[in-house]
Amino acid sequence: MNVPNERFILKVEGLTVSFDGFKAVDDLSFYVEPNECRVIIGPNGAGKTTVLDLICGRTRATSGSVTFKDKELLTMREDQIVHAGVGRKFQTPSVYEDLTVFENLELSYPKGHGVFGALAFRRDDKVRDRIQEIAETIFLEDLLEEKAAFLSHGQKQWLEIGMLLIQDPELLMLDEPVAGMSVAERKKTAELLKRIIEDRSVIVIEHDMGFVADIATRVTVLHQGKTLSEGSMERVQSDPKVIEVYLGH
Amino acid sequence: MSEENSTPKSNGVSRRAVLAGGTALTASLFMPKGLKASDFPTSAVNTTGLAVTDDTVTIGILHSVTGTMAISETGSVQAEKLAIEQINAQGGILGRKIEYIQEDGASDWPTFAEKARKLLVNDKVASVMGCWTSASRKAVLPVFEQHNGFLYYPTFYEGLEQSPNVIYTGQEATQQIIAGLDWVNQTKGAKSFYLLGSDYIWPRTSNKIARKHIENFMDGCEVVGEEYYPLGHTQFNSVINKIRLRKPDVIYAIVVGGSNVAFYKQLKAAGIDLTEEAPLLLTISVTEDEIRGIGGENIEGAYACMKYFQSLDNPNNIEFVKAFKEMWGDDMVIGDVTQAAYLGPWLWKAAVEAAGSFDVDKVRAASPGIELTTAPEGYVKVHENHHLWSKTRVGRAQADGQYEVVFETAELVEPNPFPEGYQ
Amino acid sequence: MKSTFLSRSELIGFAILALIIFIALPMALDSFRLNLFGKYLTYAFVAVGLVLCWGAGGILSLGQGVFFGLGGYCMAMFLKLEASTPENTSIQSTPGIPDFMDWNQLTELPIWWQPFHSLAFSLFAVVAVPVFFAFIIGVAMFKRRVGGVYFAIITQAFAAILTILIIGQQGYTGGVNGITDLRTLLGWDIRTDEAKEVLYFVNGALLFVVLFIAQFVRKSKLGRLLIAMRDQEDRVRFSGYDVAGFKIFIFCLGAAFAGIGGAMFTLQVGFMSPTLVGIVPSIEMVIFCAVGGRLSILGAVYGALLVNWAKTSFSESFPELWLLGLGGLFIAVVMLFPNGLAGIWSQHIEPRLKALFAPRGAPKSASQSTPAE
Amino acid sequence: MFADYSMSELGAIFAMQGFAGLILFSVFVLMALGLAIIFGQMGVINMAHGEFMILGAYVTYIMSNIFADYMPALFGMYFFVAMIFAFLASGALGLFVEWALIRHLYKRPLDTLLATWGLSLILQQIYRSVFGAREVGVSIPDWMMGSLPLTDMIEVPINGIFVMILAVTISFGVWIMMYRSKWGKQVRAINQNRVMADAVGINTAWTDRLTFGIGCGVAGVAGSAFTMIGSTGPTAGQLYIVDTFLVVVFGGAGSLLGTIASAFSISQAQSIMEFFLSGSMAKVLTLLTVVGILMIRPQGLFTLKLRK
Repeated sequence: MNVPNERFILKVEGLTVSFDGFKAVDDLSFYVEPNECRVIIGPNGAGKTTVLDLICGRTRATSGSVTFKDKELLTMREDQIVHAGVGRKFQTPSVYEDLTVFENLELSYPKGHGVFGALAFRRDDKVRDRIQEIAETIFLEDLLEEKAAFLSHGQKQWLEIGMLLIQDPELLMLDEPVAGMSVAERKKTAELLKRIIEDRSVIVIEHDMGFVADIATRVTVLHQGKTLSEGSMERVQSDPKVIEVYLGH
Repeated sequence: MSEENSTPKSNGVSRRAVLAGGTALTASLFMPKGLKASDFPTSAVNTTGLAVTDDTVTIGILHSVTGTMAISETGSVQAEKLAIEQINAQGGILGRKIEYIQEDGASDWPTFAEKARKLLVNDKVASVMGCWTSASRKAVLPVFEQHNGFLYYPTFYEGLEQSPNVIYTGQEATQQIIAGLDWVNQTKGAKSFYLLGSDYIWPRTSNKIARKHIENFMDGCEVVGEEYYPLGHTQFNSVINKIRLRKPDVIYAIVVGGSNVAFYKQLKAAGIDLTEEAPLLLTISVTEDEIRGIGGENIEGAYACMKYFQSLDNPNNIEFVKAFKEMWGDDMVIGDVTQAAYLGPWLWKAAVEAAGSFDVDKVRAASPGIELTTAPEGYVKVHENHHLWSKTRVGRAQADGQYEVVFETAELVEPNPFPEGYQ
Repeated sequence: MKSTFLSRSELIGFAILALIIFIALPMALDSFRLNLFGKYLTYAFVAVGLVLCWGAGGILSLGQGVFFGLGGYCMAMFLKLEASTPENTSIQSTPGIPDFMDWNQLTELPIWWQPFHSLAFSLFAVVAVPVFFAFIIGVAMFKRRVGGVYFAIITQAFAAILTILIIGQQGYTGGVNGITDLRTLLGWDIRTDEAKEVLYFVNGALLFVVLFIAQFVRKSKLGRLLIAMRDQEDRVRFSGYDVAGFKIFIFCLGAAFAGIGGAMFTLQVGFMSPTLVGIVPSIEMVIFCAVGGRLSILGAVYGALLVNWAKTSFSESFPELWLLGLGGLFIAVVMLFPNGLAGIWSQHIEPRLKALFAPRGAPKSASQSTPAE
Repeated sequence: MFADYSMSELGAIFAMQGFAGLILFSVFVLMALGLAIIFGQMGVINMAHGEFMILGAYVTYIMSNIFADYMPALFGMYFFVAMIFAFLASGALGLFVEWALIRHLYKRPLDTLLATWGLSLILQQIYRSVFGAREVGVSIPDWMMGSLPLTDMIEVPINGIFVMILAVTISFGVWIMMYRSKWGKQVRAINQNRVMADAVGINTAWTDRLTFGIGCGVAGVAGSAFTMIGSTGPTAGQLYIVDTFLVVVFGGAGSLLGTIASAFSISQAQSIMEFFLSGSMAKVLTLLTVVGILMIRPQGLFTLKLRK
């Protein structure tokens, strides 16, 4: 395994979490470089989503360390982690159904995040322009005044991605971004993702191997909370341990 | 107590009041019909715009029909309606039938104040029979004083109040408490007392008076414990253990409401048999009404100190109990407050007739000195301070839910709402 | 855009309410009934706060009576001190202190009563004390992510605790009787009919101030954040917001509204008692809000008026049926009309009205079909 | 305070006080079990829980009258029959309420809270109309009143022992049902994954209804038992709600053991404080302590850490 050095944007070291004795993530370490697209794959229950939860502060780790640009994330609140530059998209699309697309994006706009900031927040031209720009990126420019509840599943996924983009995070974590999409939507999404991962670091959980091969810089295979294999797509695919886990038994 | 104060005053007005009241309970056949309305023109008897017509006069009844206090206040409503019906059967007041407007205080003090305002301002009732808890009385008091209403308040209570707009037909605390304490001390030789109560003003003030009396006026007597539990508390095992620890001669209990039931049941279950009188239990909060909920077998042997028991053996009371049961059913029981509520309409009638007017100011002026020889509890008289002279009695609870009267004061006890030396 | 402070239909809604409160009711009602409606309107303060906390923020507090009571008690303490002049209380063993203290053998005014000699301090306390307690409860609960049913139960426990405390410490609080017999405000007799009328209008005006504040909050980004939090709390958190801070703020705001309502209650009714603090009134205040429509601040006002008016008139004619009616109302609102009166208005009445006026009027009615405020 | 007493007297009193704490514990367990089943399984807080208990108490009252009038010879045993009927009556009402109200509101737990509060008002009024506003006196067989002298000085109330045995029996029964019966397995399956449970053929709707019914039935039995120590009136149920909710919430949702542990700690705390302080202050301090701990540990005493 690589020796950590300062060129990594995210360092995960010895990360462990146990739920009543069951270790969902067990002494996991990996490192992400700037502008890298890391894909995490693994069978169900391998702990993939839990790893993202731990990094973004949704689940508290039992031990270990996660440093993002020299900041220890494990002791920070979720919102502080976001402000540090980490964005997270959930597996099921989570958007605010009672609000319009515009309002969804507006709430994610990185300004007025304090209580009084939110009270004083004004919808100026800068905000509008930025929302318009993001909406175009995520193919929703015609639906800005629609309530999010009326969007299709795929459109909700895009909207959530858009809500992350507007914050312009340095590290973006996506949990199965193309799951449950139609073929056409999936194609569009792949295109979208490729565009947005260009200038930032990304961690993606995905099952679609074609899609993974398309975007991944490196791949980490998780199994029972531990790293089973790590490296380029070709290397991982030819690793006998991986083949056994996926095809064996 | 002074002799001249406990005998009827002999001026004519009072005599007429006595006569009028005297027709209440004996068969109306023998009695002359009431006064004729035509002798008392409305314009003369009602100069302040009350709800008085040529043949009716409207009063208010203000009690809780719903909520936690409904349990206690039902009896008062029934007694007041009985009295009104009997007065009407005799021809009413100044020849006018009494009509009543009943309002529900809903066990909620702001509601009491609201309804009191409604009765006085909108309905212009000539008087109000009502309230039960001190809190409801305190809530309506400013309303009555502001709008010059006249309230007959039936409950035994903590005293420390004397309003020109209220006649207190129940006993104030010293009247009720002192005679009973002296009695257990003198007859039973009790020296040590454990004071217990629900946590609100009446039990606290009453226990304060009890403590002052025990410590300052009863030789060699002491209070060994004083304890309060929130209203509605249902677990008394801890206090029962404390009582065992202190071994008082007397448990002085002022527990009310649902807590009462829990307290006596648990006392019995803990092996403290009240009939053995070791310790003896003296209460001022359990009337026959409460025993129905507690169960006679659970409280048998306890002593209660108040002015009225259903079992009082006098002609007035026998008539009253009979009439009450005829109107409301054979399974009814009558407690102290119910009887006091029954006095309200009669005292008002006597005062109105003495004043010859429904005007509140005149009724108020006529009220002190009004006597009722027909009261179920015996003879009562209104004191200058708007409370009643009355006897205090001690009863011993029987398994059938009635009290056996074991003691009564020889004289009427003077009401003293602001007792010196007890504050 | 909808970000403007009042849309046209909202403006009409506010205007109608103002007409009802300031003109229709005073003209139609005698002084007694007007005072009653004034009392109902004090509950509307709580209901408006609940719309923000519960309807918008998803935080159901079953302890709003605590804040209503604290505000009311702060006001009552001032008025009681003013009523307890040495001349008025000369029959007491210690003249110059409130009567209930004298009955409980207190011989001097407790130190924490002293500042309530000052009206300015008392008015400050009416808002500050409820907010202070709300802040403590809010920080403790929301920072630890207690919400939903747990929060409801714990706030309910607070209502129980405060009630027992007030009743138990009667030497300092007046106990179960409450603080009664309040007479004047800076020498102005608040018991007269004229005073009650003036207080009614003051109350109405304050209610509008509160409504405007509520409207401002709802129309700000904070208002949208509350709705977002109610639906997807995690998403809000991962959009970089400290969710707890917003909940604390809105809970404190609700408490401040309730405190103002409590103070106006004390002024108009003339006393304050623990029966307004406990569990039952706290839950009833929630139903005012639910009947009016938990999403609509104007609906909450109508809800408070309607339920209380029904309570008064029902209990005048059929006292036994009142509980059945109130219970049925709870169930019906929850089961059939979760958005209350406002929901009925925006779903059934408003569209018909629009259909009625559509041929003549503007065709752009679709853009106005957001729920009535 | 204790200077004048011999060691044996003190020992006896402390033993009895310990016993008082155990009785309080049993009372809390009985109050809370039914609610805990419902809350644990469905996340529903049933505000009418107290009224279900009072229904059991009224059933006991009716049975005592029936036995006294028609079968006086068997009066000593009526209580057991009454408890069964109390379970059936409250349980049946529970089934009905689930069908009519609760099932429509599973997605809105706070609304359930309000709807069941409405239900509690209606039930109170019905009790008042049927049984009168006054409390009814339930006569208890003589053998259940009185106390059992363990030593010269230590006496324990028989009804206390009865309540304790009942609490143990019912807790055990509930444990058997939850962890040994098919229904229990289904309940736990639904609790963990409702959609999957549905998919594998568990009748989730019926299981929910049964759960609610059983929870209410247990409340009825508790109410029946409480006629021995408390009052039976239309509004008596309200006396219990705050304590009951706090026991359940403090114990942590979905944990039978938690409910029992929480009942134990709250009852012991209250009982000890009641002995040394005034009753009102003991109550306030107990409530404050519980709320304080809940603020530090909002998930309650016992909760399974689960992946969300």
